[in-house]
Amino acid sequence: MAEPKIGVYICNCGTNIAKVVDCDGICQRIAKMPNVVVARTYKYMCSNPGQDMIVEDVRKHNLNRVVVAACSPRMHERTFRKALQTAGINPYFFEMANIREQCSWVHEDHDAATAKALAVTRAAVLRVAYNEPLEKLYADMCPNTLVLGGGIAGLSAALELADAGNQVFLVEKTDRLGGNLARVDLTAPHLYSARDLLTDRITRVREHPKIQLMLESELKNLSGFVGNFVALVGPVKSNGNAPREQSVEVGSVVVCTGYKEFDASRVTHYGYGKLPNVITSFEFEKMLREGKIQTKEGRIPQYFAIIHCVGSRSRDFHGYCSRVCCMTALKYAHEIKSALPKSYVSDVYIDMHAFGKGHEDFYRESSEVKTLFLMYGKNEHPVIKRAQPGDDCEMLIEVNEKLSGEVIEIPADMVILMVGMEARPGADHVARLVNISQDKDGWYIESHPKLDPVATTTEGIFIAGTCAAPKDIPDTVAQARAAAARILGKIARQKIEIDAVFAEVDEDRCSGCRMCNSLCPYSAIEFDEEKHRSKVNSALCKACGACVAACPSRAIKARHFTDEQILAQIEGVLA
Amino acid sequence: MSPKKLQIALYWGAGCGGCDVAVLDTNEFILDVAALADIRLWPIAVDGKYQDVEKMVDGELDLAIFNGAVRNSENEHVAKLLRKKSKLLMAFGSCAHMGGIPGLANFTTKDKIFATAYLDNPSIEPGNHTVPLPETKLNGKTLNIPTFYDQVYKLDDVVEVDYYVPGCPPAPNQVKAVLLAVAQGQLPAKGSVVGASEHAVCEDCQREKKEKKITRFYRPWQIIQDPKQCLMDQGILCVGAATRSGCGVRCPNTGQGCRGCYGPLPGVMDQGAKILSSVSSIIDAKTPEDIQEILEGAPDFAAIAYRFGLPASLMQRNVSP
Amino acid sequence: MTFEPKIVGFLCNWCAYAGADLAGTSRIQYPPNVRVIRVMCSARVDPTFVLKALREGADGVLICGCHPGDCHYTEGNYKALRRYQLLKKTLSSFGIEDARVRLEWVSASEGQRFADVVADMTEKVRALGPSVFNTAKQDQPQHVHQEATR
Amino acid sequence: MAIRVNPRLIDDLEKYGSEDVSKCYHCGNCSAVCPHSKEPFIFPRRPMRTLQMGLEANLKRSLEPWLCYYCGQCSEQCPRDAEPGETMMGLRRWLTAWYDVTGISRLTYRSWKFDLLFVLVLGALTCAGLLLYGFTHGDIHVYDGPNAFLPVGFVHLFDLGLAVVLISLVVLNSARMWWFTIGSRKAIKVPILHYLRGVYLLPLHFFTQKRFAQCGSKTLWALHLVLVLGYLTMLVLISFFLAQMQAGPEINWNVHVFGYLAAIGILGTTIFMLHGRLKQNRAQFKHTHGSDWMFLFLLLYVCTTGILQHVLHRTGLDLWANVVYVAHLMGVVAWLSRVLNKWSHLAYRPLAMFFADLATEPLLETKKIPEVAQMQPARAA
Repeated sequence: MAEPKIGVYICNCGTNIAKVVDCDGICQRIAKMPNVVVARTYKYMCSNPGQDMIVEDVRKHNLNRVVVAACSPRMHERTFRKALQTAGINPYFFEMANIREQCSWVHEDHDAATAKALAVTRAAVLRVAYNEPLEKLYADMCPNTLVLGGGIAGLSAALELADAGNQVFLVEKTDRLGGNLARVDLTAPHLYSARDLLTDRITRVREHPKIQLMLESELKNLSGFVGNFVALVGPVKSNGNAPREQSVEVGSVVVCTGYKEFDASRVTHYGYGKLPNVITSFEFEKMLREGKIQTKEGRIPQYFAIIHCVGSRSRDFHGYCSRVCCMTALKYAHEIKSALPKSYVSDVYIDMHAFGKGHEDFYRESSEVKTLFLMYGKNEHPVIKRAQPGDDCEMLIEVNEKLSGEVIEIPADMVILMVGMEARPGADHVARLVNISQDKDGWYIESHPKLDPVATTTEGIFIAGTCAAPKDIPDTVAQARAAAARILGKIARQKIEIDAVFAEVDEDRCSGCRMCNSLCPYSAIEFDEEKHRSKVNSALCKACGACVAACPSRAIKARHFTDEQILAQIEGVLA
Repeated sequence: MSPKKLQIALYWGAGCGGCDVAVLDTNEFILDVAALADIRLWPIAVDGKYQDVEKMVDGELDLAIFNGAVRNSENEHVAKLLRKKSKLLMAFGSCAHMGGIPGLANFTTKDKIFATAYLDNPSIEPGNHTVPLPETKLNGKTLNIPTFYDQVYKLDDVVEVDYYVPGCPPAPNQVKAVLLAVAQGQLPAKGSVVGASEHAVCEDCQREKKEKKITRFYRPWQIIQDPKQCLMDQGILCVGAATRSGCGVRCPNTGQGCRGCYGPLPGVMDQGAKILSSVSSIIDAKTPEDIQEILEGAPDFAAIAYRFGLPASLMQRNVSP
Repeated sequence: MTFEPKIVGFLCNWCAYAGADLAGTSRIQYPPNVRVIRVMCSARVDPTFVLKALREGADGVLICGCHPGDCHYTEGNYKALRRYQLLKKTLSSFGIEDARVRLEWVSASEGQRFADVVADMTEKVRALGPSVFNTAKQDQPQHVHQEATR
Repeated sequence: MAIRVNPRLIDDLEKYGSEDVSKCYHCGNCSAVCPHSKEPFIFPRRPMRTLQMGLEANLKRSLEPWLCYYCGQCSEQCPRDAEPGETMMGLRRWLTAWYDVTGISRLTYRSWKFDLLFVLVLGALTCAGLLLYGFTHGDIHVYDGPNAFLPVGFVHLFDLGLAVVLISLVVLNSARMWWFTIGSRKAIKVPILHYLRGVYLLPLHFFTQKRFAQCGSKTLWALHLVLVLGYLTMLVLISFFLAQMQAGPEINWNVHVFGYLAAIGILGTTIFMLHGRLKQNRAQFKHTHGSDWMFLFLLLYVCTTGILQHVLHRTGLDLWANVVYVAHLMGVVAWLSRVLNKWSHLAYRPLAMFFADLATEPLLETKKIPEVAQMQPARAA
């Protein structure tokens, strides 16, 4: 490789750096270092003149390495790499020394700060000499998509993709489509029937030539990487009529495995399972769908009580809000009042979360139909007890009512527990299969909660709907279609870009000890049985370097984070 | 064969003598050696005095094979002497190469060693505090013995070394190969390791290797081994993956984990650190407690990782003042 | 003047390094003794680096990764933890004081925590005094001669 | 001990005119804008909450409704159109019914049909009584003088009778009010001395209604004042100058002029109110309960008949004057029967001011205790 010719640029960042760090002093010291051709200071290196300065110097002194001592590389590394590209040298011949966030902004002592800044800059100069030119890699994009889960999310995603003319494999664990939505009667706030929402989509999916439906099946294994996955799909339980295992090639995976409702019997004080007419929201939905609301004894209840946040927003169970229960509860109030106008509905809540479009109006309407809203405190809870023979109701709910400050008891013949959402028991298994992570509550983690809500840290794996967090139908559908859109974008590009920074195995050094094989979080390391060599799949590798550090024969190299580069840095900071 | 015979010297520094035996283990080949070389110094086999060597002109020897580490002033003296008199100096065996087993003494100090050997030893008669001194006055005369250094050095710490032949001891076939190479003048660039391969022991090890996860360590006698399976996969600590091959997989073939005598692979700065890094990586535990529990199975890990290479490691020795 | 320890810091790109940047953007002051080297993950830190740093005269080495469970690479920090624990065992055999090498979890949102860790470590290392490789940087032969003439 | 919620109460209250209370979601704007709402009497919000939850016991002992003059600001401010003002009005009616010992009040409020019947019956009875006396003792053609159809003496007796009934009713119901709001409550112990100290509030508020003046617009307060003064003037004239009033035909200015003024005052106000309620031009005019219509109608009737019989007598048509006089008295009786509903607030308001003043201190004292009491379940949970 050509003799390194390094240009070093120390940024004043206005006064941000210069007011604490003696930039010119550093500049003179650095200029004396071997291989350093030019060293300059400038007011704002990130400004256009600043970047132009680099470009000119590269051309004038035909530099082949550049170091900028300025802010955090997390801030401007991309900016300067672009500058190098325009100057016509490989962007990876660049190093950045962080002398703002990690120096001038956190230290007051000028000398100490200057010394530190000098050290890190020196380290960068020594390191950059070992930097190597890296090129991005490309792989083909398979236009097929695997959709896990046949709920409203899965259906929406599948249709979106298939309608665009791409093959979709829709895998559903149960023997029917529709997921949790299929268990619901009407939907808040517009009171559309869930049936109507679903039937049309289900029939379209069933008849769609581009969608292969796999019922009673689940993902058994997923190998490969974005654009080139191989998925093994097999029957949930191998009984006679169930489909046999089948492996399909897909470019992307959309995980829409949905949620499971909270098990109300875990909350002992509501006596669910003991008191016959304390039921969960889903049991009530069933009544509504069957069109007969009655107690276990077959009587028509007169007093209804709906208790919110069962298992949600509590110290003891889930801390989060399940988001849909409030509106569902109001929906029940509506349905009860229209079915039994003479009945009374008490709605016992912590806070009324009416955040969505049309939700506030829905809330008002349900108060107009004389739903009695009663507020209880977070981390307190209503207690349900049987009523006395004299009472005209079956149960009494005692609660410390916040808005009146009174301890009250509410008459009830039927109590509906608004059970929250929680991650499915099998969620962790799926997470391991497709290599995505879960948060403390078991929900799948998106690659960025705000800016990248449907992608995950594993490229080509997308999440949509309530497997990512509790959400209502509109949000779920929006996510599903967003995921589909992201995939369609990839398909349109036909090629997958693979980041240039990844680990690679030197076959001549590797002796096949397989120490590294189990270390990769992305199973990017494959073992070649013939050659007795381990191999890193660069498309899967995310460059953490765990295998590199572990390799006992230094056969694995972390591109752009090689031992030489880091050792040089160590010498640099300590010199 | 060259008209003039090769002039060679073999020396035994701080070591067990196994290296000399390894030379003899070349069996009848030793006769060929004798045929093609004059052995000018070989304390274990042929008679010869340091004075004879001192009398030589510089560079008179073609090859000096030095085994054993540098533990005392005599070792250093002879090392420098041979360096002066010989065209080529070869660090022969793990001790000369990396410090070897004697190098483990660097985990402690001269004083501690002396205390154990000459003071606190049960076989010492009470009240006797005799400790070897470099210089002793005895009725008017001074008696000198070599100075025992505070730490063990590998050969190239004291003199420039041309070639390294690793192994504890070097495998006879490798010895043979090296000597032939010398004889035929087919040696690689100076400073390189000869008589060993560029790959790890695993390369030559026939045991079947799988993905590794260690849930507990076993000493070889603690379990019934599967002779076909990688020792590490069975939880038996084997540092073969971090060790040059060339030995012919001697230890693993006998069901012992490789102990690392052939030293680090090319470009590896610190063999022990690499052993440490790879072994710890595959421990199958997440909490400090669980990890600790598994590590208990590998007592005195430092000694395992640096069994042959302590003086050649980055730390070289226990550095506590 | 008081002894100012030199500490080499290996910070993972996703949590600790971001956390250190956050300390900067929120102008949290801390001692200037740690010189940071960015790695993608704490699992990239080869024990060789630590030994090398100590050998080169670092008075301390600080490794920072994501909190357990939060690793950007799901489990890199656990690998770092395993290596660290075995490394500590080994370092004690080398007679290197416990406080000189340290592994800490710092998330991207814990600027203050990073500052505290640095401050605390700096104090502890300062208390230990300079590393032996700083006090006595001897090149071997000369050292041997001293031995010989003793 | 937990209080039982009664979801039915809110339905019951609808009959008394508070229809929108269920819309309230307790933002508290109403209590914030109300010039009279202050601890320990926070309203309209608290009473509305108590009503929504149907905590009957708490409502029955509450004074808050009476401290409200229905200026309507709360209803204008309400983001949910829950009409707090109207709710307070409804609560006042409900309380009146509750205080009323006869129970007639309850019936008249809950059904306008009954109210109408009740009024007609009263009128009929009165008519019968008057005619019976007139024809037996006097001459239908004579308006005043010795053998007048309804001589002053008799009318005095008649009024006296009415007064006795009215006063006893008012006293009885007021006593009940005291018992529910103060007497029966353990939380409130009031030393006799305090009663004496605060009793001045009764006449003060009765005559001035000064708190009403603090509500947004002064117009209504002024009108009410005019009305009350009208009533009083009439009361005085009838009680002490009835002879001069009836004497004629020539006008006795130094007496009659007061009558005219009072009549104009009352008539004017009545017309203003009627017009307002028909046009619904003010917050407090938007909802008109049957009892309100009845009240205004009677007021109008009494006024007009009163004036008419006076005029007829002056013009010498004594026969007709007598007929209208009877009709007038029929109206008067029916109108006075409003003491069982609308009218009663004349008494209850000043009383409420008085009681509130007595209850304030003890309530503020006890207020601290229930808060602590509330904490217990929280800890238990």
